[in-house]
Amino acid sequence: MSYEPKIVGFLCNWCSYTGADLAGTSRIQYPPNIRVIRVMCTARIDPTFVVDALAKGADGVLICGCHPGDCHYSEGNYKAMRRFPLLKRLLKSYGIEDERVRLEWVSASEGQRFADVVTDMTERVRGLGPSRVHATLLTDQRER
Amino acid sequence: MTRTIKIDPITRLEGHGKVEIFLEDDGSVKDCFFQIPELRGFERFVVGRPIEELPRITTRICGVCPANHHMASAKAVDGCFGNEVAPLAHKLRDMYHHAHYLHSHIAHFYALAAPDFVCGPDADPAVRNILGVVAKVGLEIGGQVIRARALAQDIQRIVGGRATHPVFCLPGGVSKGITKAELEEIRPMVKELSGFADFSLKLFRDVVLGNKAYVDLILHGPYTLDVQYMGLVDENNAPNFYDGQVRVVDFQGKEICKYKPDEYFEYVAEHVEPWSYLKFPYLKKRGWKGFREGIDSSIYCAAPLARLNVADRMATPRAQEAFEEMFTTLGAHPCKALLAHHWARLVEMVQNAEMLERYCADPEITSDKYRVVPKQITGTGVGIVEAMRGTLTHHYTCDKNAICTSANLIVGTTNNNAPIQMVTKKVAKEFIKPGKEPDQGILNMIEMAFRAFDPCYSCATHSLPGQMPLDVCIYKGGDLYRRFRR
Amino acid sequence: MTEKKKLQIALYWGAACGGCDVAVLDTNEFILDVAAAADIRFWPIAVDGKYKDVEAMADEELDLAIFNGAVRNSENEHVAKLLRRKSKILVAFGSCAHMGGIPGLANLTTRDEIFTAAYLNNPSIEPGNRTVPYHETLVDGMKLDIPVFYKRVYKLASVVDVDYFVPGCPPDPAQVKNVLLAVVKGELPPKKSVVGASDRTVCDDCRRQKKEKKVKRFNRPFEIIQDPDVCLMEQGILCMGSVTRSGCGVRCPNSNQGCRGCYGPAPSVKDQGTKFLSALASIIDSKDPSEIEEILSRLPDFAGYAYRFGMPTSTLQRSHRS
Amino acid sequence: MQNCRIGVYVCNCGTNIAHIVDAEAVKEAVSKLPDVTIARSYRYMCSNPGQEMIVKDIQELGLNRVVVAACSPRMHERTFRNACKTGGINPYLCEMANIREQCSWVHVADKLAATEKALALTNAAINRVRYHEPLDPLTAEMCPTTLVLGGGIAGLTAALELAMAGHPVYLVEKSDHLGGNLARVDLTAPYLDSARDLLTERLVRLRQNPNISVMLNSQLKDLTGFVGNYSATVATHNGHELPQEKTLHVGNVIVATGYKEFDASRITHYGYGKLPDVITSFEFEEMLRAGRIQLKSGRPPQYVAIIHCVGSRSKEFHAYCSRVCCMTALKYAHEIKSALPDCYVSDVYIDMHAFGKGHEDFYKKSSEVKTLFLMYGKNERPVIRKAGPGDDCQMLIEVDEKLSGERIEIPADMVILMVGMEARPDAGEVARLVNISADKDGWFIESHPKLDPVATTTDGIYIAGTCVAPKDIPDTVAQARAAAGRILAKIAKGKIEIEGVFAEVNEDLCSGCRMCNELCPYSAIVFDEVKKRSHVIPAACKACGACVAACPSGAIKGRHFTDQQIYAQIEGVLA
Repeated sequence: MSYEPKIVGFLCNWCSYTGADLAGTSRIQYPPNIRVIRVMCTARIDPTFVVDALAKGADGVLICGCHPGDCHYSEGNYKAMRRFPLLKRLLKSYGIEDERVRLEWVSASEGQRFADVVTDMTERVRGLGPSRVHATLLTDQRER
Repeated sequence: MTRTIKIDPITRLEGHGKVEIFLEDDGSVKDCFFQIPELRGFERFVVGRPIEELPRITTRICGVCPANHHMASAKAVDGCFGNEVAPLAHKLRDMYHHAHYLHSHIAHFYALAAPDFVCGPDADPAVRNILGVVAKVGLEIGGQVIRARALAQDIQRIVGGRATHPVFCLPGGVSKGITKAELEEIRPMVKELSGFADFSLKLFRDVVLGNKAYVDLILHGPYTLDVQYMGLVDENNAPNFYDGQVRVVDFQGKEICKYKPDEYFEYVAEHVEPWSYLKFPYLKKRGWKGFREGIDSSIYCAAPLARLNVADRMATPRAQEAFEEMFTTLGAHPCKALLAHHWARLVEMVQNAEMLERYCADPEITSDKYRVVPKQITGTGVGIVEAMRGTLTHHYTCDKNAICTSANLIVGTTNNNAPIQMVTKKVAKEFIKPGKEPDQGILNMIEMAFRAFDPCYSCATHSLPGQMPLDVCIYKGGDLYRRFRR
Repeated sequence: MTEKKKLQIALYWGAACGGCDVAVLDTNEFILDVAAAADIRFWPIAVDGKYKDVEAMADEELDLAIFNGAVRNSENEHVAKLLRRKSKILVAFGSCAHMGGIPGLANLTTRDEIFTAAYLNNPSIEPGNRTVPYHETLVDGMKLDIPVFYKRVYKLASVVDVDYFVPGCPPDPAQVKNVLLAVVKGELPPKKSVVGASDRTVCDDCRRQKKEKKVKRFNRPFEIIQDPDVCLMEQGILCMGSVTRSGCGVRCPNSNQGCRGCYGPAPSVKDQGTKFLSALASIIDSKDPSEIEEILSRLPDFAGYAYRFGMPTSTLQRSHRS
Repeated sequence: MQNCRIGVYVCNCGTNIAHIVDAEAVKEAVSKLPDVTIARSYRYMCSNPGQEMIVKDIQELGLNRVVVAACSPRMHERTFRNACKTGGINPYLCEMANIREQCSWVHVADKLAATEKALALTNAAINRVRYHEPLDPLTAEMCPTTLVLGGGIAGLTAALELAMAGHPVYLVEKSDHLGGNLARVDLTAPYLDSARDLLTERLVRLRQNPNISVMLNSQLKDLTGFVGNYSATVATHNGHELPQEKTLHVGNVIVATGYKEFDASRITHYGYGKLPDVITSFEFEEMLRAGRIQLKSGRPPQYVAIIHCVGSRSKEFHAYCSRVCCMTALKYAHEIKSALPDCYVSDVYIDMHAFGKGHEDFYKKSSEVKTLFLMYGKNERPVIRKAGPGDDCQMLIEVDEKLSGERIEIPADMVILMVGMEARPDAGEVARLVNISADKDGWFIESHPKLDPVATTTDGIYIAGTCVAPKDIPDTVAQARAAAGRILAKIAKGKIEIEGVFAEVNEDLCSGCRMCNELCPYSAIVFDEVKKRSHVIPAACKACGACVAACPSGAIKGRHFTDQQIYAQIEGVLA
């Protein structure tokens, strides 16, 4: 059977999660591959969550927060903006493809944009094929 | 008939220094292998690391001689930054290095070599250890030994911030200096160590030279090899452990070559055997000729005796006296008797102590000019120091962002890999002959050969000096015929 | 000491440098007390070790087995499993056994790359050499074997069940002494705990002045002369003291070097590197993506720093390049 | 963790969920999971019977955790938390899985996948709820004293309101007198009553009230603490000696710092500053208050022209409308006519904004007093030039008159520029001090522009009057009283309740690295120099979690968003 990517989404409550709800109330359709976890602010997202998701079998991780300047907590999303590029560098040294992890700004009024982002991400990750991380960590145990 | 060897799975357990001896039908030795089972891959996994970090990574090649690696690495890194180094830094590094020598030599002589001589080579292995020595020479001296080693460690801790795995070397110098107060702390320690070096020499004189059997064992035992010698010397051909040129002489005392660190790969190459993870260095210009002795052999050995064999003199007065006494007594310079390594080690200790005394007297030593910030990244460097266990070479290259692009390491013990392989076989042939059944005694004899080189398989592999767990398997008719283990 | 039967102890190394054993020797005179209180049944560095004795032992005959070093090959694993079987308590001693240690950096590369660098492609290899070691070789009818070199490095706990962890590269001798005392007196904490370390981080013991943090520029250690009194992070020098368990004696920061985290993550930190990343990036003083990139570009090889001693313990454990 | 007895409730939401997601299948699947005591599905979980179902199960089955798979938690989390409360367990022991907005409504095409996803989300909620902890709100004392910044009409009104209710007020004014901009005005539109009277009445009552301490020549220097317990540092300047600093303990702060008028000289071509009789509305107010409308030459003007929207509603200056100028201009027409009946007044405007109560009538009346109204284009400008020797006036104003469509030239001896309002230059600094935000024009931002106009995102900080946006006196007074009212309500309550969700530092794990100190937008993290530990002030914390994620020693715990809970959720969605 064909491979269906598993994507974990971390959404901030005030903009992106609300935006995702708006996509719902407006019945905007997008692929069911994303599994959303709600946090109050992208600033709460410890990069460990992302690597943990990858290690547990996520094929992709999507982080969505308020547009810069619009954070409900005034500056939370800047913390995400600072952590993310360093996380990407780290993942690169682990040999994990760039497109598996993504940070996007989605406001409460951007239901359509949320749907577009999820659709695009799902297709890209589908293109990459399944993530090797989970599998490799399992086969390592079998090496011995 | 063809011989097939049954690999006993249990032999996987041992390994640090696995010796496999194969016999002909008549019981004579067909061949003998000394295998090193471990590789960690430093030469690869340092690639991609910031070059300035290598002195703090390569120390983990060996926790028994981390200072040697720290210094060789620091010098290779200096090279990558155009060798712009604060003069004081060289003094502080050398000071640290000498203290490290003292700690290592004391540990080796008393814990590993002394048992053979103080307790006697035939003593029961159960008492042939440091505790046995303490029992023989008295607890009071035992205490002194432990204390002296501790002092040497303390001096390193004060000078470099840490004893094991120092971190203080940086491009352009060191990350910390020493204060006047710290110097005053060090002074009495050095004085005591200096006295202890003389004491050890005296102990050797009394216990070993005073005993004809031991002198004969040293001079006429099976423990000689006709191979060449390598060591680092200063401009007067006196041993220098931290800096200088590498000199190679043959066992008749003729200089074969003398090279600067960055020329090393023109003079030394490493041979690979599929049955050991540890490489076999040899003199490149002579080419690999196998494990063969002789004046034209490309095999050389390193470590204390080799260093004194390539040297014309010592760098300090009291060491010079000891040097002269040693070679007069042994009757020749260079000396081929492997067991003389122990004596050489004690002579070196005297020079280490005298050098420390010099640095303590140096008015500049407590200044704060211990580092300059390098202005350029030149991209390649070779650092060579004398590790206690042999000439140590680190060769790095880096890119314009000072990220390591390649590393090549020839570590102390590796230099002696071929000689140890050869002496093992020699001893085996000596003790296993048609009609002469091998027995437990072979362990001691082989071990004494090893211990002369003070092989540290932490360097490049991972076991510790001397007292190596040994597994001698003797195969005959395709089966495990005898097995002696410790 | 007590009248009861002496403790039966064994010490052994896997893929290690020997520094851990030196740390034990660095307890100096104390080691004689241990020798008095316990039978050191097996310790290759200091007393005669007889493997056959270890094999001959009944299961759990040893009270304590101290294992240092990582698991790099089939032999390391074999020894680990043997000692696990023979001992009531197995201690992962030092950074390598605890987290994989510096040999664990090899997890960012591959077995082939390692063999190529070591045996085929380096300036001093025998000209034209094509030979690389193999775990089984036939020489003129004589069969020789060496252990299988694994694809990657494992921490001890990945291959056997470990009871206690003593962190550090190497563990601080004073801490080693405390741990051994605790064993002798039978005062060990619950199993699976980290012993010989503090529950707080290195910052707690660091004497440097600490202020609120904002970083505009990171510096590599060779680029500036460090101020001995100011927090290194405030000087733009990477220091993992804030994520790392204390107990080492702050030996690196006290030498004007940033902490590289050898004592492992603080008790409630799941992943030392990503946690450090989270803290570090948060204090970057910029709201402009391109400026942030610019600032981060001065942190080469973050992975090699953040997991200097713990790559095999990190959540992702090793490279996943195809 | 106590052993969990979890009740899981899968809502059909009529058909909203059930026609796409197989709610029965989800219910069946989760009922087999560990710790799940009961799993039910129901038509409308949010309905009374739905909620009663939960209450009943808690009481009869001894549930100690509740998971509701239904709509977005932003919709009904409160509802189900209350149900838990009614049932007798802590409301925070409830978790929702969003299987409507983020599942059934957006994956219509693939029922199977939608059902799988709904199961994953519910599974994650079950994993998470295991780690939920009962949380109770905290309470803190409410200090009844209020700090009012600004002695204009807004500040005065708010201060009086609070003081009359019997609570102490510190009224801090930057200048050496009270009254603000209103003190510079003569009559007020549309009823032409005297601004002076409005003010004196208030100032008298103010002086009589012992609860109000007025601090002139004073400025706020620092504000720390949190709602109910702020500590304000105010610096007072007396002449030349060094300012004296006072520390005031207050519970709330009203920011009423007002506005500044637009600087007319920024628009060069009106000749302001060059042509002697081109003046600003405020300069004209001075003449009115002095009771003498005259030109620089000393003689009364024959022709007066009033130009609207100076600095307002323009691309290059302020895009917004200053709201009071139109009516003020009409007021001038009235005052001029009553003072100089033979004077010709022309009023040059873009649009006549007469939206307020009584404004339209006022506009009508003004046209009756023979004011010449001329309309010019939004993006054009009247041109003023000196009149020639032949003309009987000093200046001539050319306008492309929109109503007639002709280019008209009108005479003027005096030109009044209706300068707009703009934020005070120190608005940014004030915002920083009291930890609120200002918009691109420098006006302070309210908690919600429509539903919560005088509150801000920082508890205990209120904004009123023209520091929020241009407005007239009635609106300003209304806001001032509203702010005072909000505060009185809180004071009446006596204590403040702080929600149970906030970050807390485990001092046994904090090593005082101070990585977190700079990260809190609400300055809720305080470093104890003696203990060498950081701690969080719950009342100031808004639970964003920035410090939780950043704390390198894992010493900071984000209540209700703990690492454990989130890891359990990750595991759940990937199971």
